[in-house]
Amino acid sequence: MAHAATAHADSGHVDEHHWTSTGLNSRKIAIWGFIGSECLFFASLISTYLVYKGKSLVGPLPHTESQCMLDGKMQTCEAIFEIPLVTFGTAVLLFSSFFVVLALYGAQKGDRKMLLTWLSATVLCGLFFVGMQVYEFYHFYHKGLGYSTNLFGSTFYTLTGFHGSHVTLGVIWLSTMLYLAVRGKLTPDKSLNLEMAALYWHFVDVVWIVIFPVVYLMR
Amino acid sequence: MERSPGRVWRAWLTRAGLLGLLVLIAGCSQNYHQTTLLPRSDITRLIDDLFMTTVWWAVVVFVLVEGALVYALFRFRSRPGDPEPEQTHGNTTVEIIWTVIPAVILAFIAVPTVKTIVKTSLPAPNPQVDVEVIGHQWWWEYRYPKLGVVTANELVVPVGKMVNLRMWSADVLHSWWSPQLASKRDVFPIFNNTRDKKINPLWFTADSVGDYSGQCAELCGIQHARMGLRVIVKSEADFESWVAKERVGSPLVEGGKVAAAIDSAWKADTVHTKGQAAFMSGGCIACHAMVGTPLAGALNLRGPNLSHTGGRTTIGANMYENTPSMLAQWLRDPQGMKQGSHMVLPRPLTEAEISALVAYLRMHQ
Amino acid sequence: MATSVLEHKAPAIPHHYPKTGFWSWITTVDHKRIGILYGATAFIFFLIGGIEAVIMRLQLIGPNGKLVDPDTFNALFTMHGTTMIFLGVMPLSAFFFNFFIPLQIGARDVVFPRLNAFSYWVFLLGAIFINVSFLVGAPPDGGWFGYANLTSARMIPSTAAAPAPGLNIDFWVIGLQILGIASIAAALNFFVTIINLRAPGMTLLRMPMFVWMSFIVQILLLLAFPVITVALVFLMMDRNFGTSFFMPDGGGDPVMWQHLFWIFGHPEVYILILPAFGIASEVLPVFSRKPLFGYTAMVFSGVFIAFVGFGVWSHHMFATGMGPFADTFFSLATMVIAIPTGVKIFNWIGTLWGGSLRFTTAMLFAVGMVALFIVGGLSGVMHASPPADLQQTDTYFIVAHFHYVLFGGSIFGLAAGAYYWWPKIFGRLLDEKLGKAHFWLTFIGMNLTFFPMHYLGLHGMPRRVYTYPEGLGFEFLNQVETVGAFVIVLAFLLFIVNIIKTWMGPANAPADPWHGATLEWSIPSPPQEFNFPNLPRVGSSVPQWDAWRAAGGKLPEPVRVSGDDIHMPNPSYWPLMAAIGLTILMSSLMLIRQWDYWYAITLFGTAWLFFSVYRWAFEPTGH
Amino acid sequence: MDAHAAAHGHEDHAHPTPGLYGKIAAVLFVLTALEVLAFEVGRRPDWPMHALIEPLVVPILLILSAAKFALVAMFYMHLKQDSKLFSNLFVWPLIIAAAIILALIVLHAYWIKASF
Ligand code: HEA
Ligand code: HEA
Ligand code: HEC
Ligand code: CUA
Ligand SMILES: [Cu+2]
Repeated sequence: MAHAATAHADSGHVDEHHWTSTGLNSRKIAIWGFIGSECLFFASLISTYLVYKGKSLVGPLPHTESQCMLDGKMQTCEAIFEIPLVTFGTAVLLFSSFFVVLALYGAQKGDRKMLLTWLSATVLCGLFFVGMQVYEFYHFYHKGLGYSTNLFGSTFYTLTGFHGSHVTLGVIWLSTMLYLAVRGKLTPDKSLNLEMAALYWHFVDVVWIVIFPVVYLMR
Repeated sequence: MERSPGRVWRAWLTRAGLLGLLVLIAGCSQNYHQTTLLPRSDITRLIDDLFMTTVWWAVVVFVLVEGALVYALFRFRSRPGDPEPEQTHGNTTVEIIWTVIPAVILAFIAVPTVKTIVKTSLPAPNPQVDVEVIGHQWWWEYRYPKLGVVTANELVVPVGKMVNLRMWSADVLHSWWSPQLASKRDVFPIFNNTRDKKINPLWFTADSVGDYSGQCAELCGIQHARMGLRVIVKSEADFESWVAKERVGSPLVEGGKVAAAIDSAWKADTVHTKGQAAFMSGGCIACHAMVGTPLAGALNLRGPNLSHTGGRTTIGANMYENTPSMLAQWLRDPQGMKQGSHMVLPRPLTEAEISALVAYLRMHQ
Repeated sequence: MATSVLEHKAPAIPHHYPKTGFWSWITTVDHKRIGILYGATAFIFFLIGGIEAVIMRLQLIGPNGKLVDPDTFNALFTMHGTTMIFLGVMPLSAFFFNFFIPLQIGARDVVFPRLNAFSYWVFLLGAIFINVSFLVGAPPDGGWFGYANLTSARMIPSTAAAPAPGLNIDFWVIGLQILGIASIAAALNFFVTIINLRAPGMTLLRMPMFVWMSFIVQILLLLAFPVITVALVFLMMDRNFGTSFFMPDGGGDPVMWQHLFWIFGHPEVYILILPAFGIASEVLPVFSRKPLFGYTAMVFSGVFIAFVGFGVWSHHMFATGMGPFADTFFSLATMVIAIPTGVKIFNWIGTLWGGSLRFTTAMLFAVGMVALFIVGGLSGVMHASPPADLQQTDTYFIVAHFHYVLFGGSIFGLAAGAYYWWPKIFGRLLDEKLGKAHFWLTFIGMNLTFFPMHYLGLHGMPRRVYTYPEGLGFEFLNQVETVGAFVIVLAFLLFIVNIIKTWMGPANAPADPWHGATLEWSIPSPPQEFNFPNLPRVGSSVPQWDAWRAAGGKLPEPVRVSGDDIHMPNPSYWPLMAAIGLTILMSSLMLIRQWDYWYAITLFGTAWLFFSVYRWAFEPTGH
Repeated sequence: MDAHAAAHGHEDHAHPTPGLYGKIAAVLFVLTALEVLAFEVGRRPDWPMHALIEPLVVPILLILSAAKFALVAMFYMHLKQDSKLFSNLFVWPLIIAAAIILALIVLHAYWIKASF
């Protein structure tokens, strides 16, 4: 019943027929439309990052040593990025996408245990990723990269910061779903609620799939 | 620059038509000192030809389409008792026709467009006079690196020589626009450490002697409207003597030093000495370079180089005639003369100082 | 039947909500009422924008005008442009989207009625927000496209006259950010509504042309607004946190702002014109008694305009010197758009051709729109030629172009819609005599005001100048323009008189005063809350004409039914609460440079927003 | 209700299973590892095949991330078996987004190349 046109709480269309022209659920179309819109949002951030790549006037720089202001004096600073940590974070985020798709499967099949297990796992992964980013920002800051230090800092923090805030929103949304699931309210006929959150979550994940190589791995 | 007789004829016809219409509208003759329709250089003529081509096609389209529209409006207006008109839904043939015809017309506009792009946007083919144009809020600085001249607001060029401008800004975006001579380009800020220097080029060869006015064309703050400019096209000989005069004490020539003979002549001149004293004590030196002062050789100051103010025809970026009374008024109350301008005096000047300064500035032609 | 988890045990709440009075408007989720709110608000802002224009025209009536200060003038054109575009034409279009998309597709409401209310309230608060700047003496003054680095705080020089960077541009940045959220929310709603709530039988290629054009507009909104959102974030950071996104002294590039702005800005102009195109495509057939000529071509030309419209933005930037290749590319791409637009113009003429034309006011405005848009379109093609544009850009020639397309196009189209649909919305027909006077005065005034601008521009008058010196030949034409502006004022005063007169008159409009072709004319005027007692079935793009023919040329007046068994969504004040929370959150960003603890307010606004959204999500909707 | 029943039916039967999801997760993991590997080879002159890989790092990364992107979108986001409408809602914006990114990079590069 997952995709049957459900009369959603916010649907003004409430006669007996629950007519939709496409047979598809309106809320699902809406979340996809929103995702399409978000593509342009991240495209603008990514283009700015790329256009300004290599244009910083002072260090620190992502991949190479450079002269930068640290502890109040100009000195040679190490490269900012530390690939192992972010690779781990990336893997966690990827797996969270896997987990949420299992949770959705459980929700649709009415498998409560599966739903609860994997949804919790997803939320935990999301929390871990946010934690990783907070740690990273903190760490980079202490390596000399402030928000306005140079163009690299400004574009990097803005891009990954906006991604991080999307992850945070996703975590809040998924936690709400988890709460409903625990209360037994995420029954198969209502799994669309989880499906929407999951779609959003996957989108946040694919954005990272672009950011990770483009920002961290291209030198 | 060869133009076929047909094109010339057509261009003149257009111009005559447009101007005729204009005179009709205006009902009286006007002088347009800043018009794009009377080009006076190689590049503006190229542009004008292109523009006129687009105008003619636009006129053709306009007449045909509006004509059809108006015809339909009169021809098909309803009369009492009309039967229901035939319910046509479309007609593939005419739809194809009216998709193709505009495409063809556009090709007739696009081809000359691309040709003109190639001709106008390449670097100057044969630069003879190099000038650096620097936009400031709200005045223009001109440097002639090879001739050693630094001046403001009034660009002086020789007739018939290709002038190559390299333009940037000291603060915000501006746009240098001389409609009859050179069209326009935006100028972008450059700071000492800017990496990709966005220096915009623009070139032109003026074909007749005269004064041409122009204006900044990119919103740049409160006095954008009064960031005028003037291009003075001189004969070659006049230009040479102007350069010789301007080189005296120019920041680009030996750091503004003047020959000992001139120096001692000025020292003996009370107008000069009194004026210079006022210039120093009035705080002018903080923002202006001036021949004979310690900062004569300074570049990158906030205000225009005043070394040859007396030789300029206007002050305040083509805002006021350069007359003694206007100059005095300018010094008395610069903010009143040009609200918001960056000329803020450290203290009000006394009338005595003002008249000393006016005489001093005007004496340095 | 499956229902959403979010309204688990929806109690069967009877319809005891008040249907009139203040609270009923505050809590309404009815698309028709929200539409009326949009319309009324937008019309007021249109008048404000018009008054700003008139003050500018008075200042420019002669050389060396002294009516307003230079900085006031900068604020006037900035706010005039911003107001007309974001608070005038866009919400006036939203007025018609709201009211007529559901009616024309045979739906009882939009898909997300509360989201709809939310977008209106956010729009209203954003509009008020940006205009409050006048009251605190810091109106935005960087032009409607706010070019960096003039708008970057570090470049606003601190002289004795103006010590610290003011809040002027901050109002603009944050205000547009708020309005953008409203636009995206509304766009998502209409987008899904059109996809999913069409009446049975209404395939995509049977949708009324207004719905089609609106559909394209929603897509443009969804794809264009995120870009300006990002640009505004960068600008805000430059102003408040010392970054250098658009600052050359830190390696940034002011041209990047121009790119981001116009990637949004050019699609935006099609957002402004396509609703008017849609309205003309409704009005012309009805008053020609002929179906729209070339329906499919009309649809695909619209789609094509929108798609190519994403690839032409740099034609606003020829003067930046992008080099011959980019110039050529953007020039040709821009010119290509003339072809589908021409298709539209010709199809409209094809619709008139052979018809039986009735010149009602609505028809006059629609025809006027076609006639005037051609002028603006042709000057557009002249700008599209980069070398020629180097003489035109930033002059009154451009101002002439965009007023022909915006005033002659959008405003005329919207006016046609107002006269055409007024009886449906309010149950009263606007006075045709006054209407025709309104049309002719607007038409004459508009040409008097904006045609001379072509000459002024070509004769060297730059735009955005608070005054001009004498002796350049600008005096006479400027005078003509100012006179023209007053003719327009007179015209709109007549319109206001017409509205008042009609308001006080009897509600006498029949369901279908014009012999319309589309579904909205099959129900009483004004429509009942649920629009359609039974979902209509649609067999063509002119369902009402089908019904009329099937009935042998005369349809009975539809009767009002009780509709007690039709459940409509409950009113709710959470959308308004959420909008307030959002506005608090956004406004707090104004304080960054003023108060160290500004983020306390940000957090407060965020909490408020989240609380409201949760209450909204878990609110029973009564079915 | 039949319209929905039909839509429902045709959506349900093709749903992937947890097994498939798991395989995709493994592939994603491997691709990510390859990305990092390419990066490491590219930046270490003393590693084998450095000279060969170095100029190819950017294309390799783009291809690998596009593959990952497609896998998540098609299977985890169910675009493969869901209505075509959803794919359109995602793919068209992506095309415009990619074109804009590309155009901005190219437009900006002009200033670096041009020397006046
Ligand atoms: C409603 C809004 C609207 C619309 C629809 C358009 C439509 C067009 N615009 Fe306009 N434009 C603006 C609003 C709009 N514009 C605004 C607001 C600005 C200024 C912003 C600012 O700087 O503040 C601007 C600026 C602007 C510029 C930048 C000028 C500059 O600043 O230097 C350019 C340049 O190419 C341009 C071109 C065009 C073109 C080619 C079209 C085309 O779409 C027009 C196509 C229509 C026709 C051509 C007429 C009908 C066609 C036929 C009858 C077929 C036959 C025709 C031919 C064969 C030519 N416009
Ligand atoms: C839809 C958009 C739209 C509309 C409808 C208009 C309408 C008008 N505009 Fe426009 N205008 C723009 C969009 C629009 N404008 C934009 C985007 C800019 C660029 C801004 C920038 O550079 O940043 C601009 C810039 C602009 C300028 C150039 C400013 C400059 O560059 O210095 C001028 C100058 O004359 C002008 C004039 C007018 C006039 C006279 C009208 C008239 O048509 C207005 C008519 C309406 C009314 C007059 C309202 C009626 C009012 C009443 C009935 C109340 C009566 C009461 C009293 C008067 C007391 N506008
Ligand atoms: C704070 C800086 C500052 C100081 C101090 C200052 N000026 Fe200026 N001056 C300017 C600027 C900036 C301009 C350009 C104003 C404009 O046109 O917008 C200018 C313009 C002028 C002009 C017009 C030049 C032209 O060609 O248009 C004259 C003359 C002039 N200043 C004289 C003086 C004198 C004399 C003094 C001292 C009594 C003085 N200035 C002090 C900044 C300064
Ligand atoms: Cu300088 Cu406008
Ligand atoms: Cu445009």
